[in-house]
Amino acid sequence: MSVVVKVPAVKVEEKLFQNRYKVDSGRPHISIIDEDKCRNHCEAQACTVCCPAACWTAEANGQVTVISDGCLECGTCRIVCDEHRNVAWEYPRGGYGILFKFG
Amino acid sequence: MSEKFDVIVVGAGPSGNAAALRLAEAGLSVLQIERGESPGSKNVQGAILYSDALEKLIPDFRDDAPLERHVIEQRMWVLDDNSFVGSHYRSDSFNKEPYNRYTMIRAQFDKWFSERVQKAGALLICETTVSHLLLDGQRVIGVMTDRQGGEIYADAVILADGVNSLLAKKAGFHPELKPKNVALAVKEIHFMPQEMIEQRFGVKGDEGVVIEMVGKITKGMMGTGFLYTNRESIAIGVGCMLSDFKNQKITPYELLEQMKAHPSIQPMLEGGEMKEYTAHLIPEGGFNAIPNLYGDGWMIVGDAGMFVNAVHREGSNLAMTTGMHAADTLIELRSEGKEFTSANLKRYKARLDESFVMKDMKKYKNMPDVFHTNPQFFNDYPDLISQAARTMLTVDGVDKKTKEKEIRKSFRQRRSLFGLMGDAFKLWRAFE
Amino acid sequence: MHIVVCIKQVPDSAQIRVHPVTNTIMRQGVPAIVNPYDLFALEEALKLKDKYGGRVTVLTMGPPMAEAALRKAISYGADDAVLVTDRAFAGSDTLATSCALASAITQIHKDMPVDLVFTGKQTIDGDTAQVGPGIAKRLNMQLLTYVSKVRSVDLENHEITVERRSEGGVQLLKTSTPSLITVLEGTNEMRFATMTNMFRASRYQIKVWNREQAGIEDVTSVGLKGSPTVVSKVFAPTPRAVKAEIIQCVGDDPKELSVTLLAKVFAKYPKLEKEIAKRAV
Amino acid sequence: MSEAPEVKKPMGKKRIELDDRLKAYKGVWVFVEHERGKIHPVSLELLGEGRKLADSLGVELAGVVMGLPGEVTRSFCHEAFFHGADLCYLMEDALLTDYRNEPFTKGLTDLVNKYQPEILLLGATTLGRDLAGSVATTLKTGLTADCTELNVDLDARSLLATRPTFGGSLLCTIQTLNYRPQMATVRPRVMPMPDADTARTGRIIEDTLGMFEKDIITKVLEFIPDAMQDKPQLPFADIIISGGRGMKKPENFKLIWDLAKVLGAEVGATRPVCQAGWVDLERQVGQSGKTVRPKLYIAAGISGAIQHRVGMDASDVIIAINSDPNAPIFDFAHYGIVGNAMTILPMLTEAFRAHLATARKAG
Repeated sequence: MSVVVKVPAVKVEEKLFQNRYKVDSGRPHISIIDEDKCRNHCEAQACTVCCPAACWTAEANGQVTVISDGCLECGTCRIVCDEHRNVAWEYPRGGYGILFKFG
Repeated sequence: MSEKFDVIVVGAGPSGNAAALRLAEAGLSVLQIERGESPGSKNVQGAILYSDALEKLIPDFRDDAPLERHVIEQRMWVLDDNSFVGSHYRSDSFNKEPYNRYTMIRAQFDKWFSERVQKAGALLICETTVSHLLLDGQRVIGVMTDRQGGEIYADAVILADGVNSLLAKKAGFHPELKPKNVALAVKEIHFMPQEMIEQRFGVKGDEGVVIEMVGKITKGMMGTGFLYTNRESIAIGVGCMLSDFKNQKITPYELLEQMKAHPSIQPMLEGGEMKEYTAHLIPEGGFNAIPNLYGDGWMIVGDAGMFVNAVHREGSNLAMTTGMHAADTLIELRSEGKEFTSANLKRYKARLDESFVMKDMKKYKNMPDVFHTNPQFFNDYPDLISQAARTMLTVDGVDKKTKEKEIRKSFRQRRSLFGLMGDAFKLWRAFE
Repeated sequence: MHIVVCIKQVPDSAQIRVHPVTNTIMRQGVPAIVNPYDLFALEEALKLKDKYGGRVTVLTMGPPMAEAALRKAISYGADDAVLVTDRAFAGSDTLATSCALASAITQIHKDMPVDLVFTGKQTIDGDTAQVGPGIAKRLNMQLLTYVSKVRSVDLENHEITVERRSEGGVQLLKTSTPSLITVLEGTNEMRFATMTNMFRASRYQIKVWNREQAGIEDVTSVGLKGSPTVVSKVFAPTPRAVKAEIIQCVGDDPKELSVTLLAKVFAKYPKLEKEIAKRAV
Repeated sequence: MSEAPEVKKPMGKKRIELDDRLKAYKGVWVFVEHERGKIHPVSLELLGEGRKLADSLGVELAGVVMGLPGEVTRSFCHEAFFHGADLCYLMEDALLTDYRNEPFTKGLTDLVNKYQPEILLLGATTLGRDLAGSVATTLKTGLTADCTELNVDLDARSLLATRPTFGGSLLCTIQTLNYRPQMATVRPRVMPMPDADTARTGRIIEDTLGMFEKDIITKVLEFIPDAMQDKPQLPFADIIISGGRGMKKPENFKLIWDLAKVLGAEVGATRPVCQAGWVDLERQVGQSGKTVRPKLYIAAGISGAIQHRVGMDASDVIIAINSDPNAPIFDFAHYGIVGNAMTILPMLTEAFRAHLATARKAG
């Protein structure tokens, strides 16, 4: 049997805290097109697993919610939703969003 | 009154900067639009800079470009759960100037590059997102930005807007990316005193080390890990195909965290301070995923055109080269008094076909498929290889010949002899 | 109406790192930004310009790279920008800085009379809140600090009415122009620049003045020589000797953790328990 | 930021080193700030600190009281004596009823020029910073703002004023070498409040402002006190419950408000949370926000970055709830719970509520 490496629970918020953002409050640049599709027609809800900033959450009632404040603007959620095309994805307004210090 | 330029370049990354630099040097009026606060503030790379592409554009780049370390040692590690088998290639020939490979920090590099572009005469506008292309029928006549009074016109628009390239998709020039054509990479930068890095990696001055990793760190997904030494920081990251993340339900930052906790990697990060966490998609679909690259009044360069050589981890050099060829095409047409029509812009594609860009893309065109359909390359082999090493290196009274036999047996148990030969053949074919 | 807005380019202090061994500031990756407090001042000035007409001139003292801050101000809608830069200014403290800026404003005034000077309430790198008052005194202007709202401007009678935050409330003040106003944060929200202004900012030729051009004749009134204060020591805060006592219980049940915590805290701090008990009424 | 050069710095044509005229400057002064009939607590804190400075320099500690004529203003002198002052300079004038920069700057500048203190301290309040900046520029002397620590270098009789810089990640000590008085403003709630000794008394030296209303350009039309506006009073709160980014969503701040309600506490927050608009900017604790010194500070989902720490680490008891056992907050909190603030806060609220119910029955 292989040895399992013990890893402390990852808190992505602590990682994101190191990043620099200019949040465009009240103007999320990502949204769900049809919430019903996520709830009733998508088993995988891959966005909630694959988003590297944990912007997407699978709620207990089957709904999916997105809060794009910590978004790294990678595009994963949009592309991973290839069966339903249910993500409305734009870049934030000029100058807003993630501001990489090192990139 | 709306402004009009000869060319609008969307994006101030390596491809956009290369294009804008060439165009401005040739005396065309160029507007470059960047959505970040400054060039680089939206861009992510490992980052290794290969000097040849940049040298063609800026021969004296070494004078003032913000380079971190020149690479004198390349390590390839194959990791299992708690050990690795590795090869190190270190050569003093890498210590002879002019150096050929550097580590760098993209946010700083892009800013420097852009300053050169502006000095050449291009006008740069930052903090402005291009929301869509202005079309006259099928012809691109300009762009619309997200600012009030945002229409700007141009004879040609170069789309250097990166892997997500929403503009081309909105205009219907190419379809949405597929999860199997992009890798998702996550990365952290850890700062630590310069002396610590030098001691830990056995380097001095500006010398640097690059470690590429495959194996159990990607949990059987198609992908690699990397660790690059900067002057006073270390970049560590891992990237795997998005389709694999999706199918295997693996969370990227957990994958990175587990990789960082690997007993072979953890000591290299000790004492560092994590200062940024980034994520980015890498277009790894290869030759077969390259979209249509030009049309009436428009061209695609860099990541937007899927120009990444996944096997050799090359991207920014392809980006700069495609940007350069796009610009040179326009310059040539302008000097001949020809319009930027689709028929004329065909020359861009021809230039790329002639260059190393398309030749390399073609050479590895089957690689993505081979890896996609044969997970053993990322799953079984790393395990077997390190098991073999462990067996051979453990002194336990068993003779070497018996050990070799055991190793061969274990390989055959996991992959049939036919499978092994088949794998070798597939790789050879893909590389060829 | 002519408003001069004094701004400063500062390192984004939230991103500053201190070298763990040498205690020096590590600047790599620390972006230079417009002091966020100054943006409230600029926006307030631009709003007045929208309402009453006139011009807004932005002014900064700093190294040549501070041009970027002025360019940004132009993109938001400022009309002119002046950068005062000279080696002689190196090491200026707040007194010397206010001297240089006051002198530059006097020069600007010669071209077009200045009615109002705006600044942010303080900078995020120095946090002194002294340069504004200093400029006002040197120019013999009325000083209105921590202004949360400009209620009205009477151009004919040279009068302005503002709300000023003071310790126990808000003062409604009326004064005559020219006056200097330091603007409180949260007063407004910076506008999203128009495309026209973005182009204007990219092409704008910033006026760069050296010491003489800024009208400063006495070299000893600026820089190190003009600064009565000196920094005698820079050091990192000392860590507290004792770390937190971590409350634990079997299974980490939140309820049990909470009860255990209160018991421990009250056992050690009976005064605190009394203080809290007072709230039981 | 310049490093300290060891040279004496010449100013203008006259002064090369601390000249005889400046040597005559003696004594430590504290400007006694009051508004609406009450002394600002920072002035009393400063008297406590000023007492120590005066004792080590072997000089007297004076309070400066300016206000409208009457018993109330005069009573502030006595309160200053109770808290350590040896004497008070009292300037009474109807023009000093409300704070206005012009008459207060003139009054304080005149007093300084006439009685020549070597150190002049003010609270780093809106009033103190407004007045100190004006007075220092008028006197062309050095002023160190927003200090958190004061000491003296006895050899040079020089005030060592220490303040946070670069967002609190570093501290720097600043000296005024060849100018007098040496001025500093000090953050409220940083120095301890001295105990009042009502047996103490002292001399009152009265002086006049010598201004007329017509000389003063700025007029106060109205004063709108905060009580009517329901502004949070964080710096003087005895209990503060604060939240940081670890609260994850603005909605989760309700858990903090719930606990605050039970304890009659104020709600605070970190800078990122305030900037994201989750709570009012007035509630920001830290370097660019408020300095607080409550008897109990509960930090939920706060990592404890230095920018936040400088604003609250003088609190009597700090309790931290954070899911990261390595968060810096646990390095300076008194008690910690490693866990999810969202599940622990409601239980903590419940525990406090139960405790209060018991106290109510008993009391």
